[in-house]
Amino acid sequence: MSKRTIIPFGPQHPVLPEPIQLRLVMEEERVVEALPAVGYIHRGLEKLVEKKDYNQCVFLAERVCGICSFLHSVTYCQGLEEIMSVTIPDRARFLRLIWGEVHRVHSHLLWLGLLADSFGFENVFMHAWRCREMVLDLLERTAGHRVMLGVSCVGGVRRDISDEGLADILRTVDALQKEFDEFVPVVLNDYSIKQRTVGVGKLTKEQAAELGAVGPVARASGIARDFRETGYAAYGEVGFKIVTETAGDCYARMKVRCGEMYECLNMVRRAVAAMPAGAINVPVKGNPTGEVVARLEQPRGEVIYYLKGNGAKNLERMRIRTPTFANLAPLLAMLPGCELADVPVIVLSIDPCISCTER
Amino acid sequence: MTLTPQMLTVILAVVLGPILGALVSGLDRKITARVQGRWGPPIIQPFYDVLKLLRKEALGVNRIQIIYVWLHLAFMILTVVLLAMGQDMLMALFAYTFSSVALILGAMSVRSPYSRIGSHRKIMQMFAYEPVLILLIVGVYLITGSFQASSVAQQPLLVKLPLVFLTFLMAAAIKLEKSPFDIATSHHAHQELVKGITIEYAGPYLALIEITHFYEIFIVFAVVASFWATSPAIGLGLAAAGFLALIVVDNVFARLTPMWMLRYMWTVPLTLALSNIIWLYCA
Amino acid sequence: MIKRVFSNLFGSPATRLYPFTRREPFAGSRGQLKNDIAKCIFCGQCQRRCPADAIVVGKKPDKSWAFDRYRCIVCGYCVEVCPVKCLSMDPKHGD
Amino acid sequence: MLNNELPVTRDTLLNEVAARRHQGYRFVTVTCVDLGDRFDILYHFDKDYVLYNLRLSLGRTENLPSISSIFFAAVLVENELKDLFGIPVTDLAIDYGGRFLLSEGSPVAPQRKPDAPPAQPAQTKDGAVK
Repeated sequence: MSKRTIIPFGPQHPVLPEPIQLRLVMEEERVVEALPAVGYIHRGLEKLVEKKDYNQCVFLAERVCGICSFLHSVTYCQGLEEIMSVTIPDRARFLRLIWGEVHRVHSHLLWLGLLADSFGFENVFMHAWRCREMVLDLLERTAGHRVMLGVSCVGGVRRDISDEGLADILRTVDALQKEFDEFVPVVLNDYSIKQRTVGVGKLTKEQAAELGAVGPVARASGIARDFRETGYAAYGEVGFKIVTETAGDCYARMKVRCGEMYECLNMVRRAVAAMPAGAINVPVKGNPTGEVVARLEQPRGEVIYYLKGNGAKNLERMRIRTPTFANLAPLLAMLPGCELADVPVIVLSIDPCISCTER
Repeated sequence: MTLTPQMLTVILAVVLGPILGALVSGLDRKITARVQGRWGPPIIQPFYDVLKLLRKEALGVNRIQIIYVWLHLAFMILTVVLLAMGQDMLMALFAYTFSSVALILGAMSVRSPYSRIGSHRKIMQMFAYEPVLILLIVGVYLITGSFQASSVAQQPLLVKLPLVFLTFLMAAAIKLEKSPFDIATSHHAHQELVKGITIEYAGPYLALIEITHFYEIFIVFAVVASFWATSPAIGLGLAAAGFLALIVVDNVFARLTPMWMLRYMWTVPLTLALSNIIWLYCA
Repeated sequence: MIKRVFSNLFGSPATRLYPFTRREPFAGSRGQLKNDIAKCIFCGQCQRRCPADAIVVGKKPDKSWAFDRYRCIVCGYCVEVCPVKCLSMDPKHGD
Repeated sequence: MLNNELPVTRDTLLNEVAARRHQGYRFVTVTCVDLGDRFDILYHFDKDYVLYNLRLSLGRTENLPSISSIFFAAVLVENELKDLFGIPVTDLAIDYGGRFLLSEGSPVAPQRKPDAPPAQPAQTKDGAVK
């Protein structure tokens, strides 16, 4: 009965929005070993910084990922601001926080929909994406685009949100809160969802620490680590609560993300209330010299930009370590021993973003 | 040769069966879409799908696979014919089972892991629903004293077989690949097995599987309706109610695992159906 | 979930029958780039700043301004740097 | 120059990495910067939101010892270095053999700057394909 088969999970698979291949070594329907094969969408973005000037690269950074786009560009800008010793205006910091947190809600809703799709619960999928549509519309109204906000620049943000826009944000946040209040408890208490997620894809706290898990994956395993705690942008003023769980299974990861969505809404509310007036960006002169590691917390976890400038208008080196890259190793620890039916759920529970992983 | 009413029924069933099945399938997609807050495709979308598949290039992995897909269809039609003629239900069940077996063998004849795991799961599905079908036939026999399909028209079966009816609906959820039992293949892209058991079929051969599935839908709802065969109106109402119930269940459940399905089907529904039969037997 | 199923079934769908019914674009949305060519001074600033090399400006003698919509990433950087503000973002998407 | 930076050599690298592990650091990532004549390999570790960096200066043809025996999670990024910079990394826990991010027919070591003296093609090829 121990005949081993290798199932190529991907690169094209209905559950994967992006191409990655997992070679699953199976015994009957049980996974014995998994090995990822990436490289299907390696775009060489890191190389492109040598060709474009550092202001154009804000847009390049934004296009690293199609979901947490804004947060990529913010990380990049924060890094350059550090090298060039630029202090950005308060209003810009608050605007970055608001857009960033709204972005996080959209990313988590997208993820919740995809997870539901992975266990064939289409109705949850559709509803999560319907809520997400409210968020995307809000982003388009305030920033001009649904996903590629294009509002970051070195030295602040490009676009201001008017008072009307802020009121619009509050209205949308309230509407979302209403949806979540109805929808999230239903999802978290559903019998069939619990059947598919509780105890599936366990990652212990030790494993998570050892393998360098980040973001909700680490927090669901009981590691209270969230880079927003360091108070970059306006997080110091607005304050937030880390959402953690201890079970370390897919259900815990779902719970962490659902909790974070509520927390995002609260932060946006507080940020809108405390919004300072003033300029939204400061002019930045000269070219960057020096090196820096910029970090911030994306929906999927901590992202790292290493930037090195040598006084030219093009950066010498940009290196991006996306959260999914860090979560791949934990994923490989979760898979062995699970059933084939659980593979899509486990893979999605880390919220994989392959195109940012490969850049 | 004159056309007897019985032959007319058979011809009507064979010709109209898949058309009705396709319409039900289209309606299913439409209502499912509305339940999910979408517009959904037109109701005749299944016809477009099959016609498009039929026009595509005929490609098969091997000959055996193609023979089995024809057998799959042929035995499904035989089932319809047997039931329409009011023949032996056990015989019909046998033909019906063989149709499924043909699909499994066809899927097993190719070296695709998805296809194979899909077939394994299909076998588990058969294990899960076959006892229910047999109990249904036994129930009918206990009431009417006959294995002939024509005997169901004597009296409303639902009165005496309420629990078996419920169980049959659960079996129907498996047959129609509805959540939580949509484990072997499914209409949309399947997240575990891609297309599962039918993954290695394309073009006209896939169309044949679709057409067989239309027959299957027709059979399932004809059986549901036959629980009140004395009045066509009530029978149709029953089928419609069962249909809506299946859609609702499909939309409030996630897909569960094959082992869960076996555990479930062999406990709750089987107990229900068996107690119904025992009650009939003793009464 | 059952509640949601029935409220969906008896409510109207959240989706649109897209090519036939369209949502009006929001004001301020970045749909597509427009150039008021009469005001353009062909300075080439937009060409130099464009991150996607989507704009080609012909210099002095044969003054021309060409724009490849399929290269454009609608970031709006050119609109920002245009010295005479002849470039603008139309909220409507192109077809 | 980064904060908390410690220069290491190929010989002291593994000891230093092991020391970070003992101190409870988490492996973050490895960054490679091609300086033209040498590579700067930066190992980033994190504890309580503070980064600790090891900087290894590597000659263009030297081997890089893998730290995947100490931090398994490093194996992916070390394979990436091998692919993109053509650095021969030794003792990898999982060796993709230069096919991690790149595939057959891809450019060889695309992030590597052209070697200073008019190429030692054997070396480049060696490092990348291996």
